[in-house]
Amino acid sequence: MLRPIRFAMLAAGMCLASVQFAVAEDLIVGMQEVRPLFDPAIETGNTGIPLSNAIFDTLIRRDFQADGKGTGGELVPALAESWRRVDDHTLEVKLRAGSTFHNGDPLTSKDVKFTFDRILDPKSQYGRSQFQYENIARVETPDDLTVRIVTKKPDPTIEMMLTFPASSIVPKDYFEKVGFDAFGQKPIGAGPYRFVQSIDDDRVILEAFPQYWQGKPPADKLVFREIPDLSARITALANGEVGIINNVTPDQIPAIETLGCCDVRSVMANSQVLNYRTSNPVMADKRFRQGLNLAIDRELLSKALWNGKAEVLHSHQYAEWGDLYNAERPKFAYDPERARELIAQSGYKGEEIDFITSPVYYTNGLAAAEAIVSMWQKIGVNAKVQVNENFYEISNDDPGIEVRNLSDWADLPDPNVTIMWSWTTTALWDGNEAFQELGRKAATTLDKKERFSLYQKVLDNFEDQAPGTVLYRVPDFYGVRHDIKWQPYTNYVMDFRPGNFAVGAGQ
Amino acid sequence: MTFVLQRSIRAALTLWIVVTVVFTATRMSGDPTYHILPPNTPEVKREVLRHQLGLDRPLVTQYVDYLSGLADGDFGHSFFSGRMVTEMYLERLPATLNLALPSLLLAILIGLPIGTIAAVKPNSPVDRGLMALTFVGQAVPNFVLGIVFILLFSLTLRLLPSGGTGSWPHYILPVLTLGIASIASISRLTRSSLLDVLGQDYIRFVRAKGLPPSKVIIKHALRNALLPVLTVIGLQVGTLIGGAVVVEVVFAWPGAGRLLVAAVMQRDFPMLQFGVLAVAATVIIANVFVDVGCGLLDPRIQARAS
Amino acid sequence: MSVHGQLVPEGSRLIALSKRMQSLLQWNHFRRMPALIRMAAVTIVMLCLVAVLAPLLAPYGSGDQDLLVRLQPPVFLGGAWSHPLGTDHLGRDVLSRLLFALRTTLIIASLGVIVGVVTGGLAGLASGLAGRRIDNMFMLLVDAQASVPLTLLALAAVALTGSSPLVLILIVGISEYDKYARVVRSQVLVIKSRTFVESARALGASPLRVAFRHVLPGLVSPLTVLATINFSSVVILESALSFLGVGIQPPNTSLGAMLGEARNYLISNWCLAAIPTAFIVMITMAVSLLGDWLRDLFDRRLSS
Amino acid sequence: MNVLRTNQLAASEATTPLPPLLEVANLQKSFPVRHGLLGRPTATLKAVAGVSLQVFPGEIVGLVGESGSGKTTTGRCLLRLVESSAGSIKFDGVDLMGLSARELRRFRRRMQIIFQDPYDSLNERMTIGDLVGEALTIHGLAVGAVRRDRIFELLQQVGLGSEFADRYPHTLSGGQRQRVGIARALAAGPQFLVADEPVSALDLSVQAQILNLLLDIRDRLNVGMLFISHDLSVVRFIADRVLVMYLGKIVESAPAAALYERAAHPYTQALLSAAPFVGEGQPRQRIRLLGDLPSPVDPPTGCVFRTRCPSATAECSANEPPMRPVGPNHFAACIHLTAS
Amino acid sequence: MNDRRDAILRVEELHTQFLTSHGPVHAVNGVSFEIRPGETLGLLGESGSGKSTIGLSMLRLLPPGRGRISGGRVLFGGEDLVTASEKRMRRLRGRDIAMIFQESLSALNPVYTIGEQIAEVIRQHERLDRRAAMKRAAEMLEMVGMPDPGRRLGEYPHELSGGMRQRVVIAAALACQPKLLIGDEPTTALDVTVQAQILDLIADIQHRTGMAVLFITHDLGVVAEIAHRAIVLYAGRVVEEADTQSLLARPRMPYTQGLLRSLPQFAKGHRLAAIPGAVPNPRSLPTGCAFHPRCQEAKADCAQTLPALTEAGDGRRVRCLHWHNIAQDMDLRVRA
Repeated sequence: MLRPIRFAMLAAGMCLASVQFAVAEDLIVGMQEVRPLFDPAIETGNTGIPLSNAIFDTLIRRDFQADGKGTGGELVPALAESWRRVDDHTLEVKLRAGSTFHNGDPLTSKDVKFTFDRILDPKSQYGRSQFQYENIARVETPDDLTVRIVTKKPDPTIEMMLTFPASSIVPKDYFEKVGFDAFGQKPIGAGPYRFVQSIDDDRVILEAFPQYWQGKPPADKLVFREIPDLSARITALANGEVGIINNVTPDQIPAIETLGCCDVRSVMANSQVLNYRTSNPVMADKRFRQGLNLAIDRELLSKALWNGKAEVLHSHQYAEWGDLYNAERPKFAYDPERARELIAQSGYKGEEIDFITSPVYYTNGLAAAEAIVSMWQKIGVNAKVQVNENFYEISNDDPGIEVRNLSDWADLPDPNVTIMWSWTTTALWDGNEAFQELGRKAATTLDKKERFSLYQKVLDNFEDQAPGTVLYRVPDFYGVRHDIKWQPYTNYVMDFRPGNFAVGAGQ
Repeated sequence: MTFVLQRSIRAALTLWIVVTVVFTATRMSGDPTYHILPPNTPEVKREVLRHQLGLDRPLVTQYVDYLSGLADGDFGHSFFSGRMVTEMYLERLPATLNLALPSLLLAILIGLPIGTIAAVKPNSPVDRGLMALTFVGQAVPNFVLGIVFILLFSLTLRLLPSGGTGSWPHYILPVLTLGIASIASISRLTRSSLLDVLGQDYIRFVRAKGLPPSKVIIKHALRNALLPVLTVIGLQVGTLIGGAVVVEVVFAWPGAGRLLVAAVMQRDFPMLQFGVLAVAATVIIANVFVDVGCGLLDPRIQARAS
Repeated sequence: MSVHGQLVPEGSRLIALSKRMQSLLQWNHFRRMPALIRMAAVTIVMLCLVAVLAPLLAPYGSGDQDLLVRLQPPVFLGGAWSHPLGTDHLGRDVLSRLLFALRTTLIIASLGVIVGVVTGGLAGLASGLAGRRIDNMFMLLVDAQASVPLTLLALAAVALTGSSPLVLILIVGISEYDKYARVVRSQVLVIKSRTFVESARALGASPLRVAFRHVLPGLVSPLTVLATINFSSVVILESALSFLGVGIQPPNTSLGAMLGEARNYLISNWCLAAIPTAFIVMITMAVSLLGDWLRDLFDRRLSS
Repeated sequence: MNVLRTNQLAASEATTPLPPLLEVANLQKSFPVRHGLLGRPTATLKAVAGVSLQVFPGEIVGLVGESGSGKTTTGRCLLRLVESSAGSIKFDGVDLMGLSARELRRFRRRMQIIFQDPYDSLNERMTIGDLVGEALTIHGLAVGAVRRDRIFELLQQVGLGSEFADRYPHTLSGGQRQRVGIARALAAGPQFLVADEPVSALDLSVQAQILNLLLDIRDRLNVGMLFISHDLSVVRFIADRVLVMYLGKIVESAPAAALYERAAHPYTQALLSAAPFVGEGQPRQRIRLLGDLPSPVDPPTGCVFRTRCPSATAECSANEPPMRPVGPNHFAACIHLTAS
Repeated sequence: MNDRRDAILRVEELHTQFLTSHGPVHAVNGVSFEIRPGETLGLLGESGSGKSTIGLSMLRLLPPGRGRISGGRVLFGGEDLVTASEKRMRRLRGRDIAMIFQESLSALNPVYTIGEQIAEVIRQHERLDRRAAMKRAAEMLEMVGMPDPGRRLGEYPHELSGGMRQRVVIAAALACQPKLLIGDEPTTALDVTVQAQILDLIADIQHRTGMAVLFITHDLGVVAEIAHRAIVLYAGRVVEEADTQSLLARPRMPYTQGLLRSLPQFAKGHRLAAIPGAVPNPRSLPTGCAFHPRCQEAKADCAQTLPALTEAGDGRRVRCLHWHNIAQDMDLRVRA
């Protein structure tokens, strides 16, 4: 009923409106959420990454475009010109000469050392990031443009670590001058865009940093506007108020495509996983957990909730792992009969299982929760959805019989991150010593074959213990105006550097 | 000016009750360290934080400290950002005021004339029409209104921005959304109050003196009819600030309301406490002004007070 | 009235009978309602009926999902009769959800209003009947409550206690108590000053008899009116809270929660939002119309 | 102190062998009128400033005064509907002041009040039958058929048919309502009635009916009555003895006829002369009173009437004039009196 | 007395009705009378007789939307006020015809000083600046016997007593020296001593200015005190008209007689000769003579025929079929 009218109006109002709200050289990005703090080692969540990526640069960067799908895993130089392994424990990085921070300070090895030292300082406020760097013994600065990163144990992933958003280089002098709090509010980096202003719950305004080592960034002004509501984001996109919006759900793809001005671009991102709290008698029985896993019809979920675009994985793996990926492993199975048996064997007596989920945090998170709960109910599990607004509460030590939905760590294309971090840092999994032991060993093994076989054992253990499960790998959808050339990258990275962003060019 | 003094003392007492209730309620609602500290923090660390926050001391001591802190302007730090809650709130307050004050102004500028026009010709088609409109304005929740406005003016007509701040067009929809209920209640009250006054004996006497209807209504009736309206305008300050919470969410408006919604979601009690206190203080102060205004409008009120 | 003028020996039975006549006469008021009001009253009765019978009327359970038929349009927009009002993002039947949502909303609002009437009524009664000092204290409390806007109060309460239907009922109920308290107090003061109260005291009526036989009946009308008028604001408050995501939690649903869920589908499936919205507006409009009319009726009775 | 000496009065009332039904001595009532910030009163209004009076069985005592004179408060204090600040009230030998709340309630069946406003004094949610029968219910005097018959009897007594029992007050005229009010007061069989301006809200033609009814009731039931009114002609018609009140004090007390013919107090004289007069002959010389009633919060010293009195002298402000006899059973409080 | 040219105001066959939820109610049913300059006409009636409605109708001050004049004329200096424009009425109100009401307590706007409220009527009708109008207001206050008028100008109504307020109302009403003053029970709410003052004041001013006064009241005594001529109303109709002396001494209409007999001061014996029954409800008036159900002299025809207002000699008019037979003089001696 609304549609014909809308199109009539649309035709009339279009030319006028799009001129009114968008200026060609500026880009406004409509975000579901914009965090008001900008320390790249603090805001490492998916809402912080796009900002860190615009303001800061890392030594090494992942070439996401390499595979043409935005999920590429090749490592390319960024602030580093080159790097090499000096020995099993040492990585030497040569810095790019002449790169500067936004305030004009040259970027030198002391800034790099400071970047990591500040995180590793046990008294610092970087508690959430520290574990990622715990293998770093020290950072040495033989000269202004050389940095040596010395690890405690051999580390196969240390180069990858340097692409991590938390590894963004911060200016030592400025940081020390203003301190932690002020830096978080007025950050200075060496990335393509420099910070201008932040209005809480409204927008963050950045402007091009002309001295950026890759050349002048393509947008004069880059604004991240917070529009929590998806409908409002789409409206703003349709209205020409923003050029790109994030967190589009699959359901809304047709709505954007029928606007006529915009299209939906996607990239595979990380996987949505379930976490079971094993520290209670019901969940402690692995047969119960295996039963839960087998009762989930992932293909149905993908088809129904993701238009089939969510990918059911061959176990807990990513193709980007390269040599470490085992395409032979079977996909997660759906077998409600077997599930029923396992549940029965576990001695489950109908205790209530709380599926605790945030209503908004994960795309389709709540929908999937409700769908999964009803699948469990079908095999006789008394499950219930509990919506909890507070993401941070997800890991308090309440010993409830509960399931939580999370996503895995897929920031780096390496099983040490995707599997081990996911199931040791935020998991509700008790008694995973064997699993951890295998993981620790794999993390310090430089030999690729041996690592491969270790991770196969890790996966076996994971599937058997079933501390949770992987639902599927999900795509990220962005609504983008037709005239904007831009490709989204995996893991929420939004790249507006030269080469990935242009207005009015080509398309 | 004992009248003003009297009102101020009453206001202070009211505020003290709010402070006490807020303090008691937050202290009764469990251990905030569970909300502040990250996952699986050992009990020792919690103990330390509890000590830092002063939660391990007797309740009375906490209360006294809390009050003396308030007296010094120390309303505590956010559990999350760690910043002074006053600072955070004051940063966001202008955006809310930018929304609430125009709405209030709009409500007065539109509500008063509508109510007056309706009251001058009671039960006429004009009156019925206007009252039906205000009725709808009162019955439709503002979040529904906001959404309808966005769909109509932003998505369909593409005339106005759908949310956020910036140029003046950004103000139109949220201010309208927030103001409509107030327009409705002010105009309805103006009408009934004016009708009431128009039935008074002195209005008949004024008419018997030969004064034209304009003078009868504007000079004689309206000034008296304004007393209850003024009281309601005072109450609207609270309603608007409360309504702004929802409207800010609908229009992604970066005001204090959303800060408080976030504080609710994060159980950021110091923030929430201060928000409630600040809003209560605003409303209470607004009401003192309203009372003083009533006193200026009607000499009897002051006489009664002193 | 003159019909039963000749009452002779069977007085008491006839008195009882004529009292019934009297109440029928009151019912006449309702038969003389303007068409709009009658429509409102019928709407309210229908909605209540539908809410009560929801489990019987609903073609599906409120949580029954069919993920393969998600986001179906209602029949009038080309959907299938299997889901007359279409389905939501989880393939749940909108009609069934609507019925249960209506039920939840009406139950929460009704119980909330009852909580408000009882707490506010008692506070107002105590304040109005007690001495000046207690009255002052009560009024300070009421002032304090009135100084915190409803939405904020409810948000703060949810933050402190978490959200559950019971908490919601208490919140929406107590958050309105100041209004009842004020009205009851002023009404008690009015009634207290009426001569018939003094007359009853003069006859030797005990304070309890005065309170229950003379003061309380006088509170029924204004309380009914106020409760009716506040009912819609309670519905709105509950909806707003659920809309903000701090009210009724999934898989339970209320009209506001339905609207909140539908918010993301405004553009692609506007019906999902329009249907609960229509019902929210329908309830608030019908109830307010009725409340307005009752108030007019009551005012007229007082003034004549 | 303005004390009407009861023994003196009783002595002169030689024709009355009975003891007084009601005996009031030095009744006082103050109301706090202003409150400070903490609610403490800062000023008091002396509504009744030392009133003494007696009512004998079957006697109608008129109490006349202008608005603000304290006559209504006096009536309420007599029945302890308002608690007096000082003084004593003896009813049929019982000290009313000494009664507990419960005893007082039981005692109320013996003394009743008829109110001024027939619209406000009947609970509009009750039937006439229930209104009239309320006293029966309260005191458990009658139930069921007995109660019903008693209600009918009472209704007939006040000139209403039993068919009124099922009607509601709003269907009745003012006069009919006042009859209901009277029936209500009579229900428990009182010995004493306070009639507080019972006819002032009624039309002239109805007023006459009610006055006749009250006289009938007195004759039939031999009740004593304090008839409060601002209307001199009404009081004069109905009362046996008249008390004139001014600013909380009784300034003159006399048998009705005597008062009208030989009013002794300047205030009574002024009041009489001010009343509009329908009749033959020359209108009396009107005594013009100056100004308004002084505020009872801050009454004049000495004689309370001196500020408006045409014959006031300097001495009037010195002392409060005592009640002095000016004729048989006739007393007045004025220092300028000469007994006639 | 029959010289009609002389009259300053003539009301002819005035009909006024009120619209209620139960349909129109006829409050005034064909009332005619006239007032001459310098004359005080008493309009006497009980509640529901329509006496106040007549006053409001004359100045067209009926509650808007509810009351309306449904017939007749109100001639003021030859001009029909029923058909005059609203603008013309405003010129007349307060300047040529003033009206005061019973409710002295509420007749003044509480939020303006009394000076302002007197001055505004002067400024409305005369070209005077504020200062001059205030000066006139002070003079008016002095005229109505307000002590210390200069200071009183700045006071608010709530600071005055009831009597003083009614004086202010009179001062405002008389500020433009109207030719006719309509007083609608202006002393009813006042104490007798104050009432006496106000009655004296009105008589005094009338004596000085020669204005006509229409005095609406329910109080026979007040009529006796102040009116030269009086009209008795019953159920929206004039039932008797005469000069005050003869009306009171020799009432012709049984209703008037009944009223006089109801006065306690004329009680014969220890009972009053009360009129039975109550004033009829204007919504359902009895047929024929509206008074017949209460009339002790009523004959069968009284219930059928509405009597005309007939001349009864000496400029008197009576509305009674049988007034010839029942005429009797009242004994107005006061009971001893």
